[in-house]
Amino acid sequence: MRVTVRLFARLRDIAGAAELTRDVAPGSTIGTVWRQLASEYPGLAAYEQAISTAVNADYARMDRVLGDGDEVAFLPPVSGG
Amino acid sequence: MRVTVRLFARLRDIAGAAELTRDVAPGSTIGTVWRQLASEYPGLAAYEQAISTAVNADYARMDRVLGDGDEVAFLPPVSGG
Amino acid sequence: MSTPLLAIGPGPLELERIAASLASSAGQAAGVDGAVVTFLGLVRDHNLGRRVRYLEYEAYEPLALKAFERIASEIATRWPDTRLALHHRVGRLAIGDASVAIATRSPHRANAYAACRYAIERVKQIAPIWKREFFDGGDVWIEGATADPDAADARAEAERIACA
Amino acid sequence: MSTPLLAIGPGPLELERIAASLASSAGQAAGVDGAVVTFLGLVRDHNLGRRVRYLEYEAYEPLALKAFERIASEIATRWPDTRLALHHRVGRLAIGDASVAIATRSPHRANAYAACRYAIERVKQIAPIWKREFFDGGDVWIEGATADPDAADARAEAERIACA
Repeated sequence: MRVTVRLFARLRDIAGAAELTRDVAPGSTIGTVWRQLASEYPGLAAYEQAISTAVNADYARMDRVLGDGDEVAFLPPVSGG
Repeated sequence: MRVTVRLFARLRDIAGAAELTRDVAPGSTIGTVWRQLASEYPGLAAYEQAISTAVNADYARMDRVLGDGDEVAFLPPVSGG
Repeated sequence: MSTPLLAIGPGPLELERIAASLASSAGQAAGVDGAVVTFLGLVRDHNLGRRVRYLEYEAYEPLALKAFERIASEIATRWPDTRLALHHRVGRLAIGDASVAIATRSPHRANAYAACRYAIERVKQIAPIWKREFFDGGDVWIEGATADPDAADARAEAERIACA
Repeated sequence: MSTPLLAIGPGPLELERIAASLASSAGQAAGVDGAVVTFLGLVRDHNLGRRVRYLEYEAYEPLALKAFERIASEIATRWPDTRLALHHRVGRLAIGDASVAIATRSPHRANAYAACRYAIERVKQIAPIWKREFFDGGDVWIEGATADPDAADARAEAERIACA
């Protein structure tokens, strides 16, 4: 199955893309996708303890199981205001 | 000597006047004027512990000695805002 | 025409202009301040179970202005990077009208919030302003605090409420 | 056209309209509220000793709006009589521009102040918004809090700062 990945701020700079698509096995979680990305873009790995994650524009935990067509977002520490 | 007395809010209602002039003896204090007024207008007496006082538009204490032409103001508890 | 930082009078309060007057006031270049906090006090339609029809505010205006200057000076001492604008209206006010408008501006939001809250508490403590409430069935002068600008306990209470 | 209570987008922030939208929003008749508190966050020209030239804000907009809704809901729970309007700007902002505008309206000033302060603290904790600082000599993404809207300790800290 296929998911869309959204990356923001510094994560986007590291990967060089704001949006990616990735094929993942059924039963994959947000964490599965993250580890795959971190191996592709080693600069991401340092963010593992600091990121927040979302699926389809709702916050979700790393162990959330994904469905086909989901949009997964990785969010570095925020700085709005 | 002569002083002007300014009364506000409920004190004005009790005395029926916003401004009065009174002749007082040299050496008179704000307290002297207050006691004179309170004897003229008994309704004022209940305010003795609650009023603030000013001379020439500056807060002053009851024992402040007055000069000729001073403006003395008696202020009931405030309720601005 | 520029709007004064401190004022009392019968005209409707223009919060936007009051806040803008702070932006252009001396002492701070553009870019120094990171926070503007404002407060508007509005006339409510109920008080102590009475249905309020309208209010009349009266002030000893020259002393009220001096009280505002004192509050500005207290803020400049307590929060040296923070500036105050404060306007109070007098006369007849309808339900929903603004009776007091306050703006503070500071490099830091904590100080802007604290100073803005402090200012309204001090107005209620020491400004020689009185509110007469006209309600269904009568009217009454509202009497709050005995004004004593030198009372350290009142000032400390205002700082406590401001969470300073 | 009416202004929404919660919004994020590239347009300049209009605090007066945002506050007015609260006055006309459902649920409160005129005369119920006695206090309006507003906050504007402005772009500062210095940060951590760097001279800032301008900022760029980026957001995950649909999730940011949901975060604002969550903050409004938290306020409705904690201060049931108090309502919130909250707008955040994105894109390139110049020194002195407003990046965030907040207004709260309540029968009581204590609640309006607390909710307004709470709102900005929560925006900084949980809204998926990022600020890139362009300073003399380079640029850097500012990274603050790890957003976790369910974290009870962060929420408690925001309440503490709001002096609630």
